[in-house]
Amino acid sequence: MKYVTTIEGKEFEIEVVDDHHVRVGDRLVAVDFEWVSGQPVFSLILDGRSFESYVYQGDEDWQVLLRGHLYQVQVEDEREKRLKAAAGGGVAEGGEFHLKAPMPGLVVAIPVEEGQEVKKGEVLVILESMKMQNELKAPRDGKVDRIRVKAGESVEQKQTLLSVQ
Amino acid sequence: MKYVTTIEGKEFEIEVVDDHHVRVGDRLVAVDFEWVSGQPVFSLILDGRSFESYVYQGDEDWQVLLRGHLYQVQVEDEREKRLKAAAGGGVAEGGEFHLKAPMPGLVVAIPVEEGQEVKKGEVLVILESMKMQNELKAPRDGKVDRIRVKAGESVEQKQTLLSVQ
Amino acid sequence: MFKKVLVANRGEIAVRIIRACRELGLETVAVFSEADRNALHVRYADEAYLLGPAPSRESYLRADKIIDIAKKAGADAIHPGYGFLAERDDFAEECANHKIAFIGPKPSSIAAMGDKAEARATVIKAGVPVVPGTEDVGNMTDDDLLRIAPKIGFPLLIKATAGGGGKGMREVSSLEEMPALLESARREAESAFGDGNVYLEKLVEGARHIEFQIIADSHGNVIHLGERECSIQRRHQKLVEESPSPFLDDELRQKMGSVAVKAAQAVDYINAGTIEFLVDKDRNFYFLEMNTRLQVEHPVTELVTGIDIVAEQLRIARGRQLSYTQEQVQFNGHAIECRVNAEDPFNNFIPSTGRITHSIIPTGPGVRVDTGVYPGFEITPYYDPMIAKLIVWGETRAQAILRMRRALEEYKIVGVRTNIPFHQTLMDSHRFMGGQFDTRFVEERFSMEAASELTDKEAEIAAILATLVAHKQTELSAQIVRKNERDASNWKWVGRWERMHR
Amino acid sequence: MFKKVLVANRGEIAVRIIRACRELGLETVAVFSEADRNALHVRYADEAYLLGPAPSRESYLRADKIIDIAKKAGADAIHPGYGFLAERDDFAEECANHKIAFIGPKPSSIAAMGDKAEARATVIKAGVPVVPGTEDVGNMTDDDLLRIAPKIGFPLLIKATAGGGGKGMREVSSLEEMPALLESARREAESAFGDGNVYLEKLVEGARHIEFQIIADSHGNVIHLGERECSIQRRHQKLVEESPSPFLDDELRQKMGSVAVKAAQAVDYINAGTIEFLVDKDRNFYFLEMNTRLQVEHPVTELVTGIDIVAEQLRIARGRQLSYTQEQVQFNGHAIECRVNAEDPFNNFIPSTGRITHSIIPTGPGVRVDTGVYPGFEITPYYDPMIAKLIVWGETRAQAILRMRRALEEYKIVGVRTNIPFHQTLMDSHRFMGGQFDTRFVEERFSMEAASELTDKEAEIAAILATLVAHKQTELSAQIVRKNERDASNWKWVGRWERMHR
Repeated sequence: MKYVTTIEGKEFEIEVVDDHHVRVGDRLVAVDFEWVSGQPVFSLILDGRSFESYVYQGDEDWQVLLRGHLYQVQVEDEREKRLKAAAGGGVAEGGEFHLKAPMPGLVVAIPVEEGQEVKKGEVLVILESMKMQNELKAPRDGKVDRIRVKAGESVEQKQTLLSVQ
Repeated sequence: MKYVTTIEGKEFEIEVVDDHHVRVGDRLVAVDFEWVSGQPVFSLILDGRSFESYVYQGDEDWQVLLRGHLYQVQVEDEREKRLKAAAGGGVAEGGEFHLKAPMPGLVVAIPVEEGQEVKKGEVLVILESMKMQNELKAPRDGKVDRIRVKAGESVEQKQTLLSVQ
Repeated sequence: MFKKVLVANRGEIAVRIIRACRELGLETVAVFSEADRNALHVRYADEAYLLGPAPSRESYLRADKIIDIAKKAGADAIHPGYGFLAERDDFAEECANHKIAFIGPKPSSIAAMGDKAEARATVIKAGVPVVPGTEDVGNMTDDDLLRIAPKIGFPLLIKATAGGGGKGMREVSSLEEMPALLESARREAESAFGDGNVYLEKLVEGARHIEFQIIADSHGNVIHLGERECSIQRRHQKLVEESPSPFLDDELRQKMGSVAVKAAQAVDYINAGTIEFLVDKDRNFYFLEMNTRLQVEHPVTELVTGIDIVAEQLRIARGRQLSYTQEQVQFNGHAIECRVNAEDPFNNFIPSTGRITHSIIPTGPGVRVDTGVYPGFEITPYYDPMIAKLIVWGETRAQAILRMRRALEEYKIVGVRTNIPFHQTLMDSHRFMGGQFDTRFVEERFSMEAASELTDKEAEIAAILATLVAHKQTELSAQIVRKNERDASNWKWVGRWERMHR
Repeated sequence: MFKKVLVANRGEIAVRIIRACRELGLETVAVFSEADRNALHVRYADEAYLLGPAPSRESYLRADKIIDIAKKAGADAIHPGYGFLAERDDFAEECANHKIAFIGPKPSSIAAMGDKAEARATVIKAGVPVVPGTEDVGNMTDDDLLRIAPKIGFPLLIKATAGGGGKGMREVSSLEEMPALLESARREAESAFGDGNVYLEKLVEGARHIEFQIIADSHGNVIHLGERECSIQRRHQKLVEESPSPFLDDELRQKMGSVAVKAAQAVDYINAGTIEFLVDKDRNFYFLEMNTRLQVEHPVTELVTGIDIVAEQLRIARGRQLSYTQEQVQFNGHAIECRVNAEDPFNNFIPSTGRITHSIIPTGPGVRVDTGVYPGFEITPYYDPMIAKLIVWGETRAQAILRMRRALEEYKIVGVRTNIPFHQTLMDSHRFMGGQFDTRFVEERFSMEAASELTDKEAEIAAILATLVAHKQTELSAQIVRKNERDASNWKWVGRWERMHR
């Protein structure tokens, strides 16, 4: 199976040849890949070099934590990639973004209003948890659509706090 | 539910009153009992005292490892106990005992013969594993019934080596 | 001479204290909230009693219940740890009223140092230099503070008078933003300490946070155990501490040490305490505050001096003399502590909660881990996000850093995100290695992204890893659908995958 | 000056060596058998290469393959650890032939000490006292040995000339039983070392096993790092080691230390090694053998001297001078090591295999754990049953024992049975506490049962525990049958129960 794997704009063509070989570009590489203790921890021996990594599945990508560095990685098989290219790409960019509480806590403040334009990185909600106040920021530019909570409210983990269009 | 629980001949009458109380004899005791991490490790707070223990289920009894001491414990509910008493008791004593390999290994020697009378503690089989020779002993007096392996043979874990009547 | 110690705390510090008691042959009593029934401190203590629901106010801050439990259990001493009731003079007083030994200083010393404004006034009298700020005032209103602020000058700090651990602290760069910051500081202080009082202090720029550990017995002996460098902070929370400080020389160490002893003596101090200083880039030092309790970062001092500070606390509280004179205190090698927090360093350090499903703790020579968590334990949002302290010792600072790197790489915690990658990035940073940092370093001149700069080699490894996992997932999803046709070579993987996705 | 070290071993000692290399900035290469793909040493090394199938003969004993891998990976040094190829002079020689630094002594020193008969002859010449036995002979037949045995006198010991770790050792109390014991000793020696040669030695009764750690550089410096008391043994396998020995005083220590140095010098020794002595009840001491390699129990010496022996081995092999003179070696406090074996102390110490499903490692001040296992790792029957070493330090022996007790109680390993309860019983035994033991103590005067004597209180707790578990099981089995009617208060238990019984 052939994949196109992307890290911060850099593309790798990777073919999984068999259980012990991958082809990166036109280079054949010996791999010995193990899943440790049924956890999202993986051990990879690649041409003799030993690596260990956490690999988490995100909504649209994979997060690879390797030697203290976190990589956001998109993996598409060739067919997917072709389909997407035909559709014109950029589809994922649009649509609404729902800000969800990353943990249970108390909403301390909501420094934005419905209809307000916000920039990427702007604080949307201040949430108190573990005795610390945490600023939840906008992941991209947009307009605040609907605010679903009020300051002073307790919220559950993953509860939607507001939406950005 | 009432139980009769026996440790080395000593009997305890224990009634599980509710989730947080047991009655030992006629003494009501507060218990807070937790199963740790889904493992056979248990935390018990009993009238404020905190204990931690491994509890393993054996074939006919429970093994409780508490502060470095191992207790073989029989737990019978009252009904079972009465039935057994009616049947005359001692039933479990008879029957055949099957000596099973406690680990994979190599049979080094079998110092007994079929038909031979053996005493409790007598060596029945010498098994090599982890580079050590391990003596497997008779758990009670009896007569060697059938020997199923030969010296020099490799055996799997739990494979029956011989039987004692 | 007490025989049974109630530990009025939770987490790693409760475990630390229980261990010290056990090693001295003292019996231990744990207290716990409903969220902590399965916590290690409950499992390791000889006795354990429920305090109440998870929130601190209903459990670990319930002084009345804790004293009741001590009496019921026959505990004749209480160790408060840090945080919660550790710096509440009324609690120490109440212990005394019930003839329970409080393992810490006298109530009067706690009160004198606990009110940060009073503390400043006291040490000024003893000739100890302090940072300019609001002096001689306890309960100032917002109006008072807004009036005084321009006289101190901006930038300045709002600090909780009952403070500690950076809680209720805010940095103010102008008068305009000050009212909002006063409000949030008071709210946080109220929630953390039950006291919303605050005061102001000039912000010393380019400052290092360096503190001295002191111990004092009831026979008038006071000594210091050297300094801890604590400038690696984020939002006024310490993240890394080390001893000795790469910034001090012997002369300054001796000078600051004797000032620290003087500050402790000014409040008639007994037991273990810490004098915090700010040191500016010209090596002027200012008294910041005294923490009248055991400090989170006490292990770095233990590793370089060989002195067990908690055991010493227990001995002092039993009326013994200090086991060491100032001359007997020898400093050997270098120690570093990394605080492991359940928070995501790649996502604005947001706290992470959940059940720890797997963990591998680094071990071996020169490595110590103090923790209260284990696989199967649930990290709840009710308490501090610090779940472990990783402390290493090396003959030199360079060796300690190398050892810390290997220990961080070995440390695996699955189920919550942790700040271990932050520590890894820090230990690789040239400025940290060179000792070139101040208290603003992490926030202003450090970045996870900058350090994550893609090396082509590593990016390729990451790409291959993600591809292999994604490929395996596709294969396995297909196999799970047609369960009966499992490829023998994949059965192990399928099983694991299914377990993971249950 | 080498830069990349291949570690020709597995388990905790491979991990220990990899850590030392990493802390010195050296690259590491692991080798592994098919059973060890997921072992920690493979995960922690920079590089890792498969050797072959699980049995040692096809993997860790394959000197040829290991040298090939070293060359392929560009490793310019090999550390052999202990066991496997550590005391094979032909392997050390082969490394030299390939210009690979062997981290250990010269082949000639290994050969001289490796053949136990030759070793005896050599040290006798240097004036070192030895236990009476078969002298000056290498390849004796059974007939020879049976002829000589009565001259030495019974009881005596059969020992493997290539020996170590008690393998191939048998105690003989009469001539009649000797032929059978010779056969089994030769078989075990052949299987462990690939060499079935044996020799005889008089059995010193009431003896203690006390050994001295020595280190020597290539510049002619030889020093000793004090003794280790290793008399707590079972079937000639050490179980507990400590330093210092409660049996030695300074005078005897100095005397034995200088004899140890002399014995090392007699074979022109370089690198770390251990001189084992028997000490009889009248404090006469006899050279037993020299282990020309790193010893399992080296950490107790590290904790009392502060010297990192593995780092020192690496420095010596790089041609450096020793970091310490004899005068600079200071002994501080007391250290004890318990070997944690996967074996059942309640069932004749039979090895236990299986997957470790859960583990909590004791941590905190003064505790070190060296291990190669973790939750999820499978203990196979192919290798030594030792899965971890728990080492503690205390200011005094009494404090070290108290700390060991708390660490043993904290240590949880689920999935295999371990001998931790043996160590707990030992640490509680009055004879051990009093230092009253010899090498026969465990087998002749110690019993798990005697120590398990029922205290009424504990038996009652055990009874309640078993009853609660049994009760829960009955309740849950019923609930699992009618899955849809689960009582909400029990759902958590049911889930766990089901997971456990999958």
